[in-house]
Amino acid sequence: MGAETPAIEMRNIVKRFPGVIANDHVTFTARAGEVHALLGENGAGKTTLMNILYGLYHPDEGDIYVHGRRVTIHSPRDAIALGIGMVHQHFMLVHSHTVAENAVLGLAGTPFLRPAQSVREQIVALSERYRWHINPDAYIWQLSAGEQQRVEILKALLRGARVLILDEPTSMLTPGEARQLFAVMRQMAAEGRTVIFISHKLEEVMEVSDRVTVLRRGRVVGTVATRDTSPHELARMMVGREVLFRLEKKPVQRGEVVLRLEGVTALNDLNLPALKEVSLDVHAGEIVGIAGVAGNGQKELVEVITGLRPVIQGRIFLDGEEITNRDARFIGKRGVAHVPEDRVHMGVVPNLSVAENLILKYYDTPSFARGWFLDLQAVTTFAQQKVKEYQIRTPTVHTPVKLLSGGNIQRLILARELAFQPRLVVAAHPTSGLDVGAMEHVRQLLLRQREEGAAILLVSEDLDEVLELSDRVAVMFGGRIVGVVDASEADVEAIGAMMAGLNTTAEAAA
Amino acid sequence: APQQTPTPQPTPQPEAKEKKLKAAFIYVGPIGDYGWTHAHEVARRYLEERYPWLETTYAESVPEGDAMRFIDRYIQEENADIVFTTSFGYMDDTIRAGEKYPDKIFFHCSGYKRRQNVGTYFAELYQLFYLNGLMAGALTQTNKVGYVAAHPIPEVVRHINAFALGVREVNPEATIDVRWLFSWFDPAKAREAAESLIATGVDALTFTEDSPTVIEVGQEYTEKGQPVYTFGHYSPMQQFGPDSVVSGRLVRWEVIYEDILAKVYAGVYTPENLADVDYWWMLKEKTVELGGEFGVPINPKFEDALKAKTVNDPLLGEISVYDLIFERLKAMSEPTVVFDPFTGPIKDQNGNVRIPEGRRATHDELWTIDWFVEGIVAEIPR
Amino acid sequence: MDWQVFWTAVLAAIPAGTPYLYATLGEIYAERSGILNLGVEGMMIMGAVVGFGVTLSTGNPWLGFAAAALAGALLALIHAFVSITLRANQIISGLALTMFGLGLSGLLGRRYIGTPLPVRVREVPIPILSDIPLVGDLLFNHDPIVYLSFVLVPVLGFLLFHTRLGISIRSVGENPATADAMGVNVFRVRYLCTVWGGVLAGIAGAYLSIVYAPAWIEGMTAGAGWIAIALTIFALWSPYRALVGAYLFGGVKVLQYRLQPLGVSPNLLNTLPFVLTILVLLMATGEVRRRRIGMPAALGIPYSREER
Amino acid sequence: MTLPIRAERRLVVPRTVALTAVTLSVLVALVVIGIVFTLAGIPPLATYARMFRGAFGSTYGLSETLVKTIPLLLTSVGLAVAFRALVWNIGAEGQLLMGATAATWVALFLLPDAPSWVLLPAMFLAGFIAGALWALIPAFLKVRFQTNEVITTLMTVYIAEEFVNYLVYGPWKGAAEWGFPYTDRFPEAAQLPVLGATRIHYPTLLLGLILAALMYVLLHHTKLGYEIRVTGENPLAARYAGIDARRIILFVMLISGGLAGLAGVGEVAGVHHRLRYARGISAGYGFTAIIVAWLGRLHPLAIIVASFLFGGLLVGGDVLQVSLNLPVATIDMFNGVILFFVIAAEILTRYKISVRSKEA
Ligand SMILES: Nc1ncnc2c1ncn2[C@@H]1O[C@H](COP(=O)(O)OP(=O)(O)OP(=O)(O)O)[C@@H](O)[C@H]1O
Ligand SMILES: Nc1ncnc2c1ncn2[C@@H]1O[C@H](COP(=O)(O)OP(=O)(O)OP(=O)(O)O)[C@@H](O)[C@H]1O
Ligand SMILES: [Mg+2]
Ligand SMILES: [Mg+2]
Repeated sequence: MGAETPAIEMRNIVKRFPGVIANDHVTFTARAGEVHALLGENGAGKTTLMNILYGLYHPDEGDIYVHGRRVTIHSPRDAIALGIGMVHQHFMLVHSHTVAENAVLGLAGTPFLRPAQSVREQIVALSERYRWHINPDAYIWQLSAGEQQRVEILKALLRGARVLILDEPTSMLTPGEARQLFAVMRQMAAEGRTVIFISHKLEEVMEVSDRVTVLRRGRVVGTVATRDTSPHELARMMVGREVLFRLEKKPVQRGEVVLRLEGVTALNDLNLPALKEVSLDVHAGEIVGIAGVAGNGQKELVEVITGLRPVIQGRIFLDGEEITNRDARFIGKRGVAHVPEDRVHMGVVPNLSVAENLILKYYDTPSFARGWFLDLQAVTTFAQQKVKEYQIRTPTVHTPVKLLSGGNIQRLILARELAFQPRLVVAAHPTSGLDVGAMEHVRQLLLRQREEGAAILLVSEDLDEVLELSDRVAVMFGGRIVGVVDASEADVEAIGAMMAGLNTTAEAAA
Repeated sequence: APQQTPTPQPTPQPEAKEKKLKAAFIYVGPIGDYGWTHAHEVARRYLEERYPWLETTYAESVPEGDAMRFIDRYIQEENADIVFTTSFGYMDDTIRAGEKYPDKIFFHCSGYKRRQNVGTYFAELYQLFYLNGLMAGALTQTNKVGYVAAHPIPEVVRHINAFALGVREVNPEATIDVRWLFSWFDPAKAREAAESLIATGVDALTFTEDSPTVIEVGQEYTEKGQPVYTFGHYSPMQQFGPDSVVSGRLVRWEVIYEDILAKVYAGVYTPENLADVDYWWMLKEKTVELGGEFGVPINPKFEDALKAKTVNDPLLGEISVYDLIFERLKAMSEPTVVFDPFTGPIKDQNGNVRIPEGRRATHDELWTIDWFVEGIVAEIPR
Repeated sequence: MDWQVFWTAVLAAIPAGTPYLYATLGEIYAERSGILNLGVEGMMIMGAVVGFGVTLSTGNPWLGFAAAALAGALLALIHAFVSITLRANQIISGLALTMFGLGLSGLLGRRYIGTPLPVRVREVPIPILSDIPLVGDLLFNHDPIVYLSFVLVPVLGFLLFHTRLGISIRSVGENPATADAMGVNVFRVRYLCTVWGGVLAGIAGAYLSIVYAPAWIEGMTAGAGWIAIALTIFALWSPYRALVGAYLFGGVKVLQYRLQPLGVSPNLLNTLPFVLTILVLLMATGEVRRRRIGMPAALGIPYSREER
Repeated sequence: MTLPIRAERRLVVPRTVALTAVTLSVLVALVVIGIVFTLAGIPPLATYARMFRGAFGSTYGLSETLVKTIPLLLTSVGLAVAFRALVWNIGAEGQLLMGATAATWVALFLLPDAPSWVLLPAMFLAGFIAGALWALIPAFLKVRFQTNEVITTLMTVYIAEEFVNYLVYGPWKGAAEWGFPYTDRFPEAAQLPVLGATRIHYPTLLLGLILAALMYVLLHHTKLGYEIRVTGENPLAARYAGIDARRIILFVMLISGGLAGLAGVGEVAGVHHRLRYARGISAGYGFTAIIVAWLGRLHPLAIIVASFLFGGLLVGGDVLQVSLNLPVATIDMFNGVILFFVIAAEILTRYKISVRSKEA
């Protein structure tokens, strides 16, 4: 008992989703006063495990103990009562409410009338303690991502969280902001709380955690003390074999300019400037990687090029032809392939068949259409050929796409996008959530396109991937391209600094 | 002109035969509407009791465009021998049904088209409207009288005119204002229309609408200390406004139905001889009755006021309105009708004489009347 | 139109708008929690028939109102079950509710047609206050149900914007996943609001049959429920603005007969509320405005924890 | 407390399961209504039997069922196209009325003396255009201002009703109609031929069947249909594929409005032969069609069957009215209950229900 009793103990947790076992007999222990990292590749089941602890999901099997007592957590309400707080990867904030209103949402013990008033002081006090500046009356939609995250942590603290789960808290932060967060995490651990920190970034884990539990494909690989391990060992545990194999990247002659952006400015969904006078060239036969912390304009960049977002200033050219503010169809027709970031929600129509999804971009081309009609025979033939070529695992070409696994959906999208020799491939996070095999396949496909003379714009959060695949790397920060460097001579430190908005010197290579 | 009613012969009282007669009634409103349809339904139920050889059935709330469908169903599926269609809007469909089923008998209420197997019938109320007008004219203190009207059709125009003639006979100062509902049955609208009339100063109200709403409104205002005099329509409505209802119009459709059915059963009416059968029955035939309740021609609460008010009648001399009402009632109820409200000279709203001195309006004139008499300050929508 | 006519129209607009007000307040609560209930018409008409029937048999209109509220709540419960628990399409479920209510009320009300109520709900002038010129008639000379609505509007407004429950309700309508993660029972809040919407719709219907008509007439709501749904948008989901909207629409209704002598077509005048609603909808839509004005972001979207 | 029942999400619903579910749900609905009937003192089985016989048991009943099928079929097939694109056109009732109005205008005022072969097609054309234009108003508002079409289409129903009422009470009131709210009768040439002694205006029925087939082809065999389905299933993917959702919205509203307009033409030219006040022209076909479309699972061919069955239900409703003297509204209750069970069943088919063995 006493100090020995872990704050959290999860035993033999099993959670199944249609077609996947997200957690397969996972056992996980976290102590009071430690920062415990939960490490794993995309889709390893980290979030699922924590959602179970937080009562959002119900485990199919397994037991949970909190401070040694067996508990059943039906809902977040139960979790909160047990002193468990969670900051989700996607913030759980009501945008139309103020900070204070968000803070009191579901908070027990606040007065029924004017509850927001009652927490304003506490918010101010906590902000001071962790050196944040948060106005309790600000609306969430007015706050930056970093500030929103603080509101999330604040919410958990207000609920008296002794155990705080942070799901990939740094993905939206600049390195500087991340460092501040780590300080706060350490401070909280020192206060005797348990901080569970989900990440797949090894350096962060090494920097901030006391112990690490590694998950792979729904199973626990092991739990180790941070000081007894190395990034290399963690990586091996994560992926299941030695990593850092080098891809076969043939040298390719850089061709003419395919994509040219001239001073492009665009707004984000909140009508705030998200791209500011971005200029960039991508040549035939080269891969230009975009590095940057999420939310610095990458998404908008991809969307203006593919015709999904209006440009309010500046011009975009494809093979010398202006495509500024042309629609997605026009641009697609001119040979721009787009591997979207949100593949299930944008890349496919889940209820339509594999065949129907494979022609999403070409249904109106002479290959598949006769006048107003679709040539269903041609569609089927095409689909069968692609399924074979790209090894898409599906029962038939008439199976709804929603039955395919994530990796197969990505294969389908690539099969479609690369089908008709694109001039330009815009690939957003093409390997996220994929297992190693699929990841390799995707990378090879991109390299093959490069060899065939396509221009490729690769957006990825994974800096290693960017460095490995790209010929040149452009770094985005605050809606601008703050530097373009040659990948072969890239200095990771310098790129990191640019991503944080600290250094903007490497402009020359553009 | 159509033959005026086969009254002379007494209603035959046939003996029960083997075969039953099956009569179907098609109603335009719900049977509980408290007005038109309700009144027909009361008669139907009475007859069902009255004649052992009679079997009846009905369909309520039949849209006017759908009559044919229901007639078809009654004839083909329910084996009806005679169909009564009780709304003006069913007229064309009834005639067409007559052509389609030449060996069946049809009677259409309130229309004017007939054929050898389609007769027409109507219980006319204008005499009572006139009598109610006399009362309203005598009682109004604001000299503003209102009428909540359903549809701008000749029947309603005739009733408004008769009411206005009564009002102006005892109170030449008074004006009559009208609000059109464009609906036979819509209590909420009736309330709003009544209140809008009261807002302009009206303190005596009558109506053509199938609910007691106008009376409810009158009663409410009266209770609040602002007396509003109202008149029941078609059904006994005094209970809805004991302090407001002065009198009203009651109808006994069973009088007509009894006569028709007995004659059909006795073989007097056949599918060949109805082309001239048109019932146009009023006080004389005891088809209609004055009062807000059967047997109470005038609410006793208002007797004194009506007795107190006197007018000078060219024939009867100085006479209380109360007595005048009963004189007129008697004159209109006698076997030979000696008085008719639509007796000239009658001027229209523009002061033109439409019915010259001494002449009574003819049946056809009344059937098609499309102008307002003097004293009415509203327009007939065109 | 002279002053007197105008003023009585203003006064008449209040009772005429009261059923709209109740139904709209209810729908505002349902929609604020993210549940679009197109069954208002059905709940109202059931309130009307049940309220009438109970008043008739007990002689007590307040029992009638209570029963009407219950009837509305029960109908709303069906919608809640289908759209919250089964997560079915709310548009279709609401339509089904309206049809069901219209049909069942017709069946239940068969024997009430044409029956007068033994009691009346009358104005209760508030002593002294009701004698104040103009204001007295406007505010202090109404029936109890109208007074109750005067109280309900600020109470429901305050409840929605300044209380724990209100914050929960609005959160559930904006972002149920967040509310859920914060320990708010999304299902309970949605059930509560939907059923509360039914309660108010039931009362709205009963007001028509017990106070306004007072009579049972088949289909007597005649589209009032749909107007309430329009008014909910007109009011931009605010109880305070619902008051303005309801009386405005009530006013249009009573004006119909006051303008008739001027030769204004009543039919064309009748379209006014609907045209007005579309215009307001136009003004209310638009992404930026949405954030500030309050169309619940999750309106009509079923919530499920584990589904993606 | 947890029930020992396990519900597992299904990813595909086999067609047989779907069909069984719809059938079962209609049966359960009948049981529920039967209970209501029993409580109301009406014998349910005998009533159903009479309704069934009334609707399908005689030539007359069948013919009336077909008369009702016509407007339901036309309207619901159009709605299915809109719903497939996730455009919630709730305003078919109004579009139907506008179609009827336009046809009346052609028949009485534009071409009153034209021969039948000119007049009838002209009426159908005008009806289609009027219904489509009327639907395009909310469609335009949705495209241009992102207004919620559920509300706007609904509002246009009421506006259309009042407009029709305005016409028949006002400027179009028939000269020979004694002030009653309907127009004059159409000339003979403007009246659709009927089948024998029935009221089946077969040209409209044929039109409905042809259009249902056409809509099937449209949805499943054409580019446009593909675009409609992509837009409806995943608007984001449609945007990604460069499908102009605005064009799709306008198109499906045009089609659904136009088809409802055709139904309106059928009603005035085939049944009424004049324009009447709104509720006299359509007793809610536009709303019933929503259920029919849903019951037919938005599949044009299944909708043919669904509208025939619903036509039968409406005619069975006549039996309630004529033989049992039940209020007409009772049929609305049928509609409502059936719809509830159909949507509930649809949800339940997404789960595989099994009894869970006791937990260890
Ligand atoms: N609600 C859900 N429905 C169906 N499948 C799900 C659901 N949530 C997660 N999964 C699946 O469960 C698996 C584990 O997902 P989880 O989100 O736990 O991964 P993760 O380790 O957090 O990954 P990431 O690093 O990408 O966040 C994945 O295959 C995912 O697709
Ligand atoms: N409900 C289902 N019915 C039929 N097949 C299914 C169902 N769910 C999944 N599958 C199939 O089962 C296989 C395994 O799915 P899963 O998502 O686990 O794949 P995976 O191993 O993660 O693959 P990938 O590496 O491509 O992501 C897939 O081929 C998928 O198509
Ligand atoms: Mg995760
Ligand atoms: Mg996978």
